[in-house]
Amino acid sequence: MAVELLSEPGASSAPPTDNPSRRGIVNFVGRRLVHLIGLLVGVALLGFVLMELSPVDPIDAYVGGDAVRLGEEQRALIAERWGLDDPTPERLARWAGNLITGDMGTSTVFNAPVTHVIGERFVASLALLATAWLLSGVLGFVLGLVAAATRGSLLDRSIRWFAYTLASAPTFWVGLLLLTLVAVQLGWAPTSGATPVGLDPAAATLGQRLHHLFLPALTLSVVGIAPITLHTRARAVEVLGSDVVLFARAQGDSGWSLIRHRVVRNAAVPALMLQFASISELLGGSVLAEQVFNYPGLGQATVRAGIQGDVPLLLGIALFATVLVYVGNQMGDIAQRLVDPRVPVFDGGARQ
Amino acid sequence: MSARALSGPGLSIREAGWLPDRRRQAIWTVAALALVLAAVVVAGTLLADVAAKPDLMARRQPPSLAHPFGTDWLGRDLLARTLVGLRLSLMVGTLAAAVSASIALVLSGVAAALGRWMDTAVSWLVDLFLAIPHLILLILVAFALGGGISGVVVAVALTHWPTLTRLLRGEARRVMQSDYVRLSHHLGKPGWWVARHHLVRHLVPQFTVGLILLFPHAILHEAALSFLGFGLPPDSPAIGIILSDSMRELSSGAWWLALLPGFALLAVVKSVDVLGEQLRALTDPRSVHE
Amino acid sequence: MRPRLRSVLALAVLSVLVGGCATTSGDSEPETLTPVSAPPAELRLAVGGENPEGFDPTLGWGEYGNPLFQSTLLSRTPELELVGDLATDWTLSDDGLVYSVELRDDAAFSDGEPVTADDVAYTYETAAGSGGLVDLTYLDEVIAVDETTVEFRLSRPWSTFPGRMATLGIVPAHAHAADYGRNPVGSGPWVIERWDEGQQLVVVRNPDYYGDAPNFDRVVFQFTEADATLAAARAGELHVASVPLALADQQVEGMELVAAASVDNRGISLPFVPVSGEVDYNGEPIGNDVTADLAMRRAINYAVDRQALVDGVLNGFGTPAFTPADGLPWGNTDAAIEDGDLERARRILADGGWEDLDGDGVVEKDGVRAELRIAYRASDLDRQGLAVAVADQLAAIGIDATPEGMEGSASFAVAPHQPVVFGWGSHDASEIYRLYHSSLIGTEDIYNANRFSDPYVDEQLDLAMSATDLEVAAEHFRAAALGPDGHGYAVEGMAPWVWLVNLDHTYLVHECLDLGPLQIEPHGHGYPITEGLSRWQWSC
Amino acid sequence: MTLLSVEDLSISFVQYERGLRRVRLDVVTGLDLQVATGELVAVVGASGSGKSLLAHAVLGLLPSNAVEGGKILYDGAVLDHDRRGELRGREIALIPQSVTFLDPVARVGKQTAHAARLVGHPKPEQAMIEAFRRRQLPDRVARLYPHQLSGGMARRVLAAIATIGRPRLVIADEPTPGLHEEVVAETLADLRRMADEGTAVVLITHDLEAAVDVADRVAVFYAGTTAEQVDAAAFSGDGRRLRHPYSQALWRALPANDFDPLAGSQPSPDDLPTGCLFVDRCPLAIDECHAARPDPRRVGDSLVRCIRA
Repeated sequence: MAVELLSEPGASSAPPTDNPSRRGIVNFVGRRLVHLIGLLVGVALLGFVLMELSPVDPIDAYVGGDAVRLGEEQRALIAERWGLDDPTPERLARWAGNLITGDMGTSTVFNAPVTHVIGERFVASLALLATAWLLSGVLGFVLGLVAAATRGSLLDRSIRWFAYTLASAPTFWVGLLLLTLVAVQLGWAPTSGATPVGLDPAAATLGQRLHHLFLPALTLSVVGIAPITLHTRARAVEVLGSDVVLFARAQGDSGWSLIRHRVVRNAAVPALMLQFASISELLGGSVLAEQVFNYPGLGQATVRAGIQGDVPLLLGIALFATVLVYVGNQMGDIAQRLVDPRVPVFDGGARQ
Repeated sequence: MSARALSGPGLSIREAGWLPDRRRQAIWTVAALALVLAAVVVAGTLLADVAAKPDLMARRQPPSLAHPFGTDWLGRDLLARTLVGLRLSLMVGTLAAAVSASIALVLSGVAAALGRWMDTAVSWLVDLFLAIPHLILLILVAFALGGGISGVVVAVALTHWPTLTRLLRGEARRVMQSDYVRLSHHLGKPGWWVARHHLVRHLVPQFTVGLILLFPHAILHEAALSFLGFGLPPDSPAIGIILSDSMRELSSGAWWLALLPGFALLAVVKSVDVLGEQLRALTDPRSVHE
Repeated sequence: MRPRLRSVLALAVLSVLVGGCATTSGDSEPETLTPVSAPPAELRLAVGGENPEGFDPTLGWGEYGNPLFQSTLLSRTPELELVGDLATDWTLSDDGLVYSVELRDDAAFSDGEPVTADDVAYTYETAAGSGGLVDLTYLDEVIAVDETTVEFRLSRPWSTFPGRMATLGIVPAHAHAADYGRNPVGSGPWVIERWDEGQQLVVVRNPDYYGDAPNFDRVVFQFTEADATLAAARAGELHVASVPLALADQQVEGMELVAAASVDNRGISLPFVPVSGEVDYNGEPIGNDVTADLAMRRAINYAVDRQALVDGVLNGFGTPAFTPADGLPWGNTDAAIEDGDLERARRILADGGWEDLDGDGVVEKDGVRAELRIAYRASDLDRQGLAVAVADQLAAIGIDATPEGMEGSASFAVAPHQPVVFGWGSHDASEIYRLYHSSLIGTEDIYNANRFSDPYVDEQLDLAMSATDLEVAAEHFRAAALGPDGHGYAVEGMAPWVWLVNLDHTYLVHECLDLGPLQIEPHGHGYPITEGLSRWQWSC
Repeated sequence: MTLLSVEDLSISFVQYERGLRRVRLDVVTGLDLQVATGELVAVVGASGSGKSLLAHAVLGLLPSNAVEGGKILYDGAVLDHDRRGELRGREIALIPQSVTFLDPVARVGKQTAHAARLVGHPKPEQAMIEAFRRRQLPDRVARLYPHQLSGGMARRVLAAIATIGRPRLVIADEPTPGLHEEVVAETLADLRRMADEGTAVVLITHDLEAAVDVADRVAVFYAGTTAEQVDAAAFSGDGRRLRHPYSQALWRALPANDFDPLAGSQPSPDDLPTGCLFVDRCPLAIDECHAARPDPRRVGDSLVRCIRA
């Protein structure tokens, strides 16, 4: 994804508003809320249209393999029970109406309210996403710095080659690799699920949860590492060649102290933006990681919903993901302002 | 002093000097990789029947001379199936990349040339498509089209045009606001003339770059869709399907079913990536001096 | 003030990394089961059977296998004989329309309420009316005559209705709310402890169950994919694990392989009528000129090598199938043939007028090229394997067949004009009626989708369904297979189907667990084995 | 006592031209400079005459593909690479050109304290506060970021950071461009004060006029060579006391004097003339000038590389 590297803006005269004016905050949040709602309406419409286009017969998707024994009255009863035969505009109106009141309808696959399914499944996914997000962020950033510090050396070239290879490796195949080697052959990690088999999930200890989280998170972090490593390296090399580092070296600074004091925070500015922007990519990747490791999160629910034609759940997940991605991007924007003092925090303008 | 100003510290030998043979090296890599990819496509076409031929006596055989990649659960030769799968991926990748790139070209051209309202509409559409995580949108679109090859191609195409559109639109707007374009407006040239003359010439290199960079993404997403079961029918030799079949064989120790096709896909995607990079370095006017 | 970002980030990372690696060494999984031990308090099964909608019999739960929480009017012995359970006795009126059933008076629901005729009436009416998966369309009304007597009035004679009485679990009329599926109340041998959707179900023994009490206090059902199940079995965490046929030859220490015979079969429907230009209610064209020819259908039946399919696709776990009811009382053993006979198949084709005129290896007749596209449900592994293998076998006698995977019921919808891989096999003999009776042609479901009709077969099936005695009914079902001068649904009859294989249901069972005699399992691999759960015992 | 003595310094860079042919760019050839403690020497010359390169050489900050010749003595001893590393920031300090040399994302107070920590100050925060106060910078400046500093403040902060370790040699690289009058005067006065307190100061500038007012001696650089080292006082009247024709041309080019600039430009480093580098533009050029590079010789009170001086 093309993220413009932050160039060195000219010195602005006014000192930043350390205690941002109330109007600034309201304006800042207000604009974003309006933009988010606009997006959600768009996503809802786009999603609904896509679902209507689908040739998959909802009744048979619901029934799955048991279609073998059903008479036609039964099929009519199922259709009526789930309201699958009503004309499209009526269903859109009903769905949108409920949506506003927060009711996303009932999932046909899990026979439970969509909000409940998403809520419960997201908790499991959150652990996976957060770990992978942190892992890829930290690992990517450190590798980027190391590559920049040793630019031109064999280490630098191998880190870059590693990052490029990861970027073109299919996530699910990396998952398969880990599953085959680490889980099945070496048996160091469990092959599936979020908690040990047969154990009451609530009773699973943190250790067991992390043990189950280890491989899926590692697989998912592969998605995020490459871009962050490469962008951080590029920015760090730029900083290392800048006047700032020249003057620092003139002051007698060198080696890791120089990197730690002058390069890290400067390189962190674009890295943070990228790290939050990678949430969207991670969410997508989690669908694959959860499928390979049978991890009962939102990703696996998306696949089951897609395969079994569970329209309300699919639309619910799409909307939920949109909110997540949007919040992620905005947090990236705010985090970047916090790290880079040259940018006023609440200038009200939506910095796209 | 005409030599490059050497005041900037931190210039290593490679970065300081401009290596003329880098161009030759790039041309060689492009030629070699194009040859490899062409070989895959040709092999994939020729081996279509071999890939489909089951041999119930020779099921799950490890890699051997007869079957370099071993055989799968129905005794079909895995190397043949992988090559046919790779050809399929390359075809789907090309088609999807081409479709999404042309959508991007049209939309960005329209956005730049036809005034502000159109521009905001296009940029809002881009934001809309980028708001949903890539793979979830892929599943939605694939579900809407009911799978199959056309479903996969359209799904991958429909989810890849936004990034390129944003890139091209930015470029188009920069061109439209540049002095010589504003000058030609003053000289009374109509909008479409400006678009044809200035815009196209600028967008084409970006377009080719974008098209090439879309390629690996398109292939990976086609494989992912097939892996999840939204893509092609399960007996068709798509890489995603071969790998999802391999998941079932893991505990039976048939490791080659998962690893070898995956490596092949990685190799193809990487070579497309490098091909794209080198082509970009050769064609993009700015970077040709790098 | 600017938050101290660096330290926060470092802290978060530290906690994750420490947490992550601290545990890889220590193994905090439940301890593995040593082979020689006292009977375990908890039985752990991985046999699938999770119904996403929960455990409500009126929505299809317990259709095959043990409904656990609910008990049924009748139940079947391992030899599939019907015996009383909640019901002590049942009689059928002479006109075959009214079943009257006597109930036992000592059965109670787990909430203490007694099981009465009203509950039974409520259950059957709800099941018939709900949009669930229970098919009771032939049931007119159910009347609770008194506390312990129920009368079922049918709209037409249906000799196999007792089969339904053995699968539909009885729910309490007073406690059947909307979320009943998630916390079922029943009079069965088990009570639900917890259900974590997509992960596991835990049940405990129902102390005041009227029947003989099971030998285990607690059973955990784990819902995992084939690989995870096998891995768990290898880790010694399971007592019974259903394994797909492809993985059934895995050796697992401490566990034995049990291959339960089943009537779970796979066959390919052959469109019976030539192309007529009309379309069915789905808009699918009707007829296929290749399979409309009797010689072609018979030749296909003789060309297919069923034992090779069992060995190749089912990993050896199965038996060749010639009718949809091999081994069942109402199945006809004379329908079997000597298959895999390419010479005979080629002779039948030649006699039928099929030859390879243009030398392209594919036979033609009257300008029709022997081309077939065998459809199968894409998500089913065995059907994919069978379609691919059969297509390859038919090539040997000059038929150009290619497998074609389709999503969900699309693969069934094309049955009027394309061969389709179907899976049947049920303890309910009415399935034969639905597969071969001409009255089912054109109905909006997939019974007799290949539009087979044979007056002789219709007559025999009508007699079977209206018979008041199960043995007489079986007599007629068998007769329908093979009749005089080429009539009947068997290969030597009109051969409307190419029945291929009966799948064995393979399980890995802990060597100390004795499952007792196993019944011939119906369609659906995995859960049916729980039918005898209450009889299982620990033999070490 | 001469603290720093640069003798016949040469710096060249290796580059790859067509194919694999390597080419040497002799950017600095025959550079001399002597600076004594308590003395302020101005280094004057056109841009690209090697001024900044000298500073980087002394600090050991040259890029990896630079090849160095000649000698640099410090305190009488040869200043090798390791020694430069040790002295950098402690005894030898650089005052950079502009605020862009300050880390944009860190507060200037912290950057100064960090500099103090590098030179081993026991209480870096305290050292920072004292350094700011010594340069009349209010305490609140410590909390500001570089982009919030005015031109004058930036200069004082840069000077504070550079001199936090009580360096014996300070090199100020083009401290004056882009500032208005009083700030320039204040900066130069600050350097003068440092010199008077015993620090050896090298002022690199292209502003001859400002240099002459504040420096004790002036070194004129031309195309990487020291044309002439002479007392600042020699730059007065009609410049007769200046020995090297280029110094005279520089002095005459000033608007206050005849204001007639010298024609032509400096020779390019990849094809330097064999003889005197100034030969193509020198009004007094004769045949020998083309023959060999003139060595520095003392004429009157100036050290000059010109056989015609």
